[in-house]
Amino acid sequence: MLKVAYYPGCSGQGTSLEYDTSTRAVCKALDVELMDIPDWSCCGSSPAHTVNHVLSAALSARNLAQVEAMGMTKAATPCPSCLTNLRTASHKMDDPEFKDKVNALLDVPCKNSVDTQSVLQVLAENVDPELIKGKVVKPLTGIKIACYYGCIMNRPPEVMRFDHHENPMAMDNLMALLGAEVVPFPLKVECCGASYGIPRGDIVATLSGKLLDASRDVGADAIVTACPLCQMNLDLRQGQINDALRENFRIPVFYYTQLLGYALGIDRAELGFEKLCVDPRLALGRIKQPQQAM
Amino acid sequence: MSQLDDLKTAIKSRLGDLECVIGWEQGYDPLHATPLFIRSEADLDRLIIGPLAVHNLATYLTGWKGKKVGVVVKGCDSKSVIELLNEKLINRDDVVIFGLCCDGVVSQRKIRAALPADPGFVESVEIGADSLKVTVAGQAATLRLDDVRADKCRVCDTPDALVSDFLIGKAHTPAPAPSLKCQDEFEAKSDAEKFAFWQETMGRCIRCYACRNACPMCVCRDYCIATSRDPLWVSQENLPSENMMFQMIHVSHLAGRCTECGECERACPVDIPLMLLRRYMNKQVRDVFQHEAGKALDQTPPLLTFKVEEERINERGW
Amino acid sequence: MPAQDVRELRIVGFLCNWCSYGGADTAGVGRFTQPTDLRIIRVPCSGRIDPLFIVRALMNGADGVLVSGCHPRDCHYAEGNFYARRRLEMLKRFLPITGIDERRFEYTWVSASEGQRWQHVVTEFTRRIHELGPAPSFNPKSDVDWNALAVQASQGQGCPCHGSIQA
Amino acid sequence: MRIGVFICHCGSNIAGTVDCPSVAATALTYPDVVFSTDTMYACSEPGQDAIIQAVKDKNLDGVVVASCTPRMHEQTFRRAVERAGLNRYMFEMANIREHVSWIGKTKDLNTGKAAELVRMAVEKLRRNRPLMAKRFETTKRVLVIGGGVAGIQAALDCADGGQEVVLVEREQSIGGKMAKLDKTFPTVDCSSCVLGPKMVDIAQHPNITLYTCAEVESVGGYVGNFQVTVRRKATHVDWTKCTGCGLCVEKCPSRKHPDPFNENLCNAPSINIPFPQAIPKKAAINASSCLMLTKGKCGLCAKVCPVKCIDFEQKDELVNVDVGAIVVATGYDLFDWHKYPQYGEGRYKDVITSLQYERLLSASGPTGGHIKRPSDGKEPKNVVFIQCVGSRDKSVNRPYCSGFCCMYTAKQAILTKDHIPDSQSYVFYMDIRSPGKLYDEFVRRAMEEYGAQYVRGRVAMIYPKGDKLVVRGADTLAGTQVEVPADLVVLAVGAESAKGAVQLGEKLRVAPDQYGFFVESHPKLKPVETNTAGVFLAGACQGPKDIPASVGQGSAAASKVLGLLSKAMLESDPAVSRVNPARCVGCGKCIQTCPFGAIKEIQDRFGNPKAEVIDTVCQGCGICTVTCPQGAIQLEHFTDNQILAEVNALCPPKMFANFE
Amino acid sequence: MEKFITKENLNRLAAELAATCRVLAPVADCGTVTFRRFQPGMVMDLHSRMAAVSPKAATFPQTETLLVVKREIPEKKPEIIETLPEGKNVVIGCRPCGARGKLIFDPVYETDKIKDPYYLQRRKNTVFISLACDRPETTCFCHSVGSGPADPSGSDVLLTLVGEGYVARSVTPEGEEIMKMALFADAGDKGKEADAKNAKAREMMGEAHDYASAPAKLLARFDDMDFWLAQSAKCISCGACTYMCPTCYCFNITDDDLGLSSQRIRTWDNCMSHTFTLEGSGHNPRSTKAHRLKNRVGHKFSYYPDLHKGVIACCGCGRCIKQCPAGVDIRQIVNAAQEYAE
Repeated sequence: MLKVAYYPGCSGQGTSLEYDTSTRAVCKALDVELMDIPDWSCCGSSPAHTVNHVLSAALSARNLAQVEAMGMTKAATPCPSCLTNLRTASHKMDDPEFKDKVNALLDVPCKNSVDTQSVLQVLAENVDPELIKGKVVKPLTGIKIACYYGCIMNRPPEVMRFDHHENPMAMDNLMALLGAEVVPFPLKVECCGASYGIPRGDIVATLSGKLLDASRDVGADAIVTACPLCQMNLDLRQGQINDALRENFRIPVFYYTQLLGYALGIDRAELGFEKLCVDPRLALGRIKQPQQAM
Repeated sequence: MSQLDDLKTAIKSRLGDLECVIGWEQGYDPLHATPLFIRSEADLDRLIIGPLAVHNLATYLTGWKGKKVGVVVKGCDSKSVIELLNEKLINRDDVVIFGLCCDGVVSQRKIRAALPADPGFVESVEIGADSLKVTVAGQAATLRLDDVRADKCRVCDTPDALVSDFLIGKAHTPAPAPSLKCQDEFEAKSDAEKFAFWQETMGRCIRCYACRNACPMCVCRDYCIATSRDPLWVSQENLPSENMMFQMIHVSHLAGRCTECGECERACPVDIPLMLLRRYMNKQVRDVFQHEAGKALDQTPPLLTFKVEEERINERGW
Repeated sequence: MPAQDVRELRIVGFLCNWCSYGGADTAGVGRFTQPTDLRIIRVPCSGRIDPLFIVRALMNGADGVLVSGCHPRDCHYAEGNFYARRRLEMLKRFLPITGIDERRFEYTWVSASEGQRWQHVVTEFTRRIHELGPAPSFNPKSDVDWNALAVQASQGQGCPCHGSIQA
Repeated sequence: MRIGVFICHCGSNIAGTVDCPSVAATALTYPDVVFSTDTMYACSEPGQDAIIQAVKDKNLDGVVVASCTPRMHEQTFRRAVERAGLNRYMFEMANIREHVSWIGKTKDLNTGKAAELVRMAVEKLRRNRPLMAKRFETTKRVLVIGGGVAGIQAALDCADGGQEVVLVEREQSIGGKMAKLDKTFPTVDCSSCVLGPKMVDIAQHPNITLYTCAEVESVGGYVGNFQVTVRRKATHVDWTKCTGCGLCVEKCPSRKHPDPFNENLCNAPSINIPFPQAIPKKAAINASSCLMLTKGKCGLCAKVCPVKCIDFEQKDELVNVDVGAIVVATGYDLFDWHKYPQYGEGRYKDVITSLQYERLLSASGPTGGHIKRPSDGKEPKNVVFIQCVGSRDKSVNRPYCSGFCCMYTAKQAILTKDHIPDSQSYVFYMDIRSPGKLYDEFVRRAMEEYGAQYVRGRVAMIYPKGDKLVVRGADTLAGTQVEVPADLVVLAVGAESAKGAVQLGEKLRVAPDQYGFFVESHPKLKPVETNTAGVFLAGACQGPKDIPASVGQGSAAASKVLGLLSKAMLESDPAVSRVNPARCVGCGKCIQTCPFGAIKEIQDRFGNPKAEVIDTVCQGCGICTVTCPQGAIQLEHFTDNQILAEVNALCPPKMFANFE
Repeated sequence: MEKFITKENLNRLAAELAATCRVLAPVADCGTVTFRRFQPGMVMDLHSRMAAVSPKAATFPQTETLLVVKREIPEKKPEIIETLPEGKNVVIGCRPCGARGKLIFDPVYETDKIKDPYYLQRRKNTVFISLACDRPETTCFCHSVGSGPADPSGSDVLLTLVGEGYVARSVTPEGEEIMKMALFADAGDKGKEADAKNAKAREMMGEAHDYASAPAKLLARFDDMDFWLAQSAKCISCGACTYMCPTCYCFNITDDDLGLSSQRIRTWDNCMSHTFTLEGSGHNPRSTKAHRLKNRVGHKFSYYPDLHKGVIACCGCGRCIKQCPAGVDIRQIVNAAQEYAE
């Protein structure tokens, strides 16, 4: 059984609770053991690195040191923002001078021996697709999905080292494996506006609106995402976007783990569909029920 | 039948087609062997093998080029034969190789250190399975073979001849030591210590070129640049710098070709530990080119070829 | 420049005619000031540089030796620097066993257009050699030095191979 | 020996920071130096005359000049000492300008250094010996590799100059990239109208033998005497009979393979004549798609051919040609733009290359000269041109400027407007590079008369929206992001070295640079020569070039060839390796490492193997000299003893020490 | 003169002499024993084994600078400086065979016509304090070449180990001079003990081989290349034998020309080397090791005795046998020639 240290991130405790619970559920179902990092703390996202690189890296490094204390070298997080910070910290600490500066701030020095990946990468690279296919009980046949990766999951490529930085396919492939019809989504790595949601709602409305528009253009029934912030901008703010753009989008925005869990037949309570703002029932209703139970 | 008998039978079977077969016989005293050039069955009676048969007879092969000869080789010696073949310095068809599965040979230097008196006073020697019983100046001493084994045998991973027409003896499963303590200790010294060591040691060198002429891979011999005037690389003056220069020439010309047979060090009449240099160079060759001379047929010495991208050479950043 | 505050040290350069010698010319044409310690020997190709030239220079008391050729793939003779790279790398890696500081020898690639880079290489290498200071002479300079070594040897110091019969 | 030393002031260039008279005085203490002086300009006529006079007056047999770099004036002074009656190799130079006076600030240090460099030169000269060139005859025939415009020009010029020419072209027809172009800048005249007559001249010239569908298999020999083997690939059509009537092309039922002449925009029949003006106008079968050759049935072409020239059994043929000189004109290929993920990596059909666009514009192209976009055949209204795709971009290892893209993009923008008057062109560019006669004016016309919108900035992404492609880029002049909805996106892909250039370079022993373009002998002074004597470069194989430059180089290479072959006998450079057979042990290591195949094994009179240098092939690199452990093979003029003398001059070994 | 000197005092003697002379003494040298210039602080190693190299360097150094040329002044006349060896040398602790080596040199370097000033100066200024051997090695054959383990010829003082010291006997006035030093004590009746020891050592050597027929027999084999090919088969043609040999006196003269300064040096040469007889034309009359070994053996046991009253140019120390990397045994070769059945 594959074991990875698990860094849930702060969103997973609140706004994206359903991402956390569904992630845990699908990993369990796919024999990936997520070992919670004891006493994990903020990774430094989002504001720290805009203030001070060393302090920001120190926040991440503290958590990496915790992983090292667990005796593990591989960690996973569902949140691309956390991932960016953790990986950037590691990347910068490859410079011994920088590492010394960071470690000077820590009680337990970080050896920088941990490779942090997104849970998506763990599933895409370490779980046999045939295994997933074999475990699908409710194929997603019938639903058209646009996969949206967000702008930081794969970029900058020299830090993230996962999938293609302009045209990632990990989620597309996964959803196709589950039986969904994946529509080519040209804006899959565009920015949703991210944390401008608070100070500049207009920017989010423009950027996320464009994403919703593009997904409608390609005929998607739903958007699937792997990022709490993207999900929030597209889902929670869809009403605001409609108001601002005089549009009438009603496109549900899932976490990929939710649909994965759905296909694997995981208890819906763990998947948290009820937490979505845009009602997903219509979209889910497009999924053809299996002809008959085997 | 013993290994020696098997060997004699094998040699007898081919002696007719060959100019001679090169083996060993007892030398000027019971502790020393010397090369034997077997031309008739009568000569065969003098043939010996065993821990005293130290000489790498591959050294003689280039001298017989163009004639058909046989040669008896230990595992280590066979590497020299392979390297000579790879460099097309000898012709495989002209050499009949009697390969031995070797149990290791002695170091005369270590025997000298272990005996109660100088081996010059040796009276008799009995070779046991794992010991040598030596009587010297009236005193008998039993030396464990393990204690007086040549350094190369301690790290030997090729006790059995790698190339042969006849392979004689029981195959070994080699268990080489990972490294030699003396090498490790020397390498660990500071630059200043190493420098002083070679200054002093090269002061002892008399530049007799025994190291060069004993080397199976030194095929220039009479035409070595150390003794020529055109080109004139080395002064005839017996200075440490000139002596060291010659050693650098030797190492440099052997880079990627040295089979680590240890003949240079064994031949040195003033006991200069030349293998410190050779082993170190070989280590670098292994590290950079993953190449070990004489380990396989059809290898090209690494300095006679190149790769456009060298995986193990870091371009020097400036 | 600190390198010029002290007396000149003996630095020998071996440069290929087509790239690095031209690069040094380019640096000259650009009036890129450099320390004066280096003396350049021009050879047709880095493939002509026998590592033993470098050894000879070091044995003769050179304080530093700098080799420069065309960048890999840019050799005027197509392959010369590929051979040179292997030969020079082996020499550089070998020097430590002799007790000669390998930092006294460096090799690099400079093209005919890289005048500024050449200035940088010369300046840095000269700085390095000045930090290392004059090279020790392989031949003991006086009887006193010689005798100190001999006494040491007679007491069995220095040689790891003869301390005991164990290897 | 009697050596004269001349220390040049070079005006104040040297004398400003070197005490030249003092260097000259010091030089007088050097062994064998019998005369030493300083001189204002050694390279000037009076300077050279003074050297010649000194050689005669002082009975000198060797000369050292300390002045500028030998890369500048070594040849000058060699000729001077030759005029004085000495062998040109009895001369050495000390570089006290570029390596001393121009880089060192302190006069006394400079003076000391200059004196040592002179001493080095003296010690080397003491070991020089006169070297004599060998003379040999040449084959009066030229091989031109590549039938693009540069190769065509070189072939015609050589043939007109009276030399026999063999022109080898890889494709079925000569014409190269230029044959695919619709119009040429800045005159907007028809490309094939300009090129066509020249192609016909090739076919008709009595001195030219043309092999198309052919490649150079191997090259042996040396300047004046190359032996070349050409592989003529099987066309399955007997060209001695084929009249080019085209009946077979019409009838061929297999039209499944993409048409390379049309840049894969459409498919071509399996037996084809690539374009109407093809030279030679002969049909050839594509073996990979021909039904007869792949499946064994069809043979329609053979049935309809009026002269019965179809031969399904035809095999490749090897032709041996002896030539005295070779012109390489293998041109360039287009950068593979799929390396840029932001342009969709081929997911969007309406993102095409500039050369594909040329075919769309061309009346002989797949759309008959009507611009129709590949996805749906619609006429585009908004056309976006993106420049520098694979040029000036380190991230894809193409840091160089391809040179001609700015111009053809302007031309294509103009032609777009001509074809579709209600269209709008947008050009994303980095800088406009138009340094040629009438070039910048031409770009201005595209902007001003034809209304092309030039946006200075890079394109970050292209994404589909509806049936349009949205091109998002930066407008760095406005400091903003722009998005342009496009019907068609044309990528101005840069030039890269032709496929197979590196392999051909190995056969010719011409070194490619790191991008695969062949390296000329000197970037300024020997632009069409290579370091292999007798091999010359023309056109874009040396680096990206537009048509006028390629034609110019074709002529330049031809003039070099004509100059070379006009001599009855050639002389070889005597500074080559030489084997001392007494020292050679015949180990063959030198043969193994020689990059030029210039060393062969021979047997001495006792049957011992020995190495022998082929003087005319040896290029004088000296790899062999380092390889030879006995020092038996020595590179003349750079022998071990000569270089060691320089080392010893700089670092005198410690002597007079007797330790026993 | 007969005296006694203790082991400690012999070391002291070396140290005291080192203040005014160049003292060469055998010292342990990383597992081997070589002659080194003795310095206070060193310990001589007289007994563990015979020194690997012979003491001939004292009178015939491996490198001798004959003259030095300097070129410094612009007037350009190079200054030529002859460099005759200066100072006194003392060799302590060599064996009688080693000290005897120079007796082979003498008739070569000092004849009526030619006198070699470098050699003669060193010869005159060098004192040999030898130590008699008490037990022969397997390679020793001094008794067969007209000498023995306590042969005083060639030595200035001969020491014989008795108890914790040495009986010292002067052989020459120079030796007697040194023995006047206070470190030497009265020998008492230890002389007899010394005689007995020396006699026993001689007895242990057994019967001497008779080389009387060697000169003629070797000459008889001169054109028999098959004989020499067989004898030289295992020889690797290095120079260990000649450089170790106390009697090999051949030299080479080279000019090291460095332009501004030059030196003319005389260095040991080695007749086993290809270059020994290599002619300027490239021709080599001794082109193979068989030719060269023939010359080495022939010279020592035939040509030299023919020229110099039958004296064999070998002192029987056995170094060439013991130090030969291939175990070539010169005794066997001479025997083979002597016993050769025509």
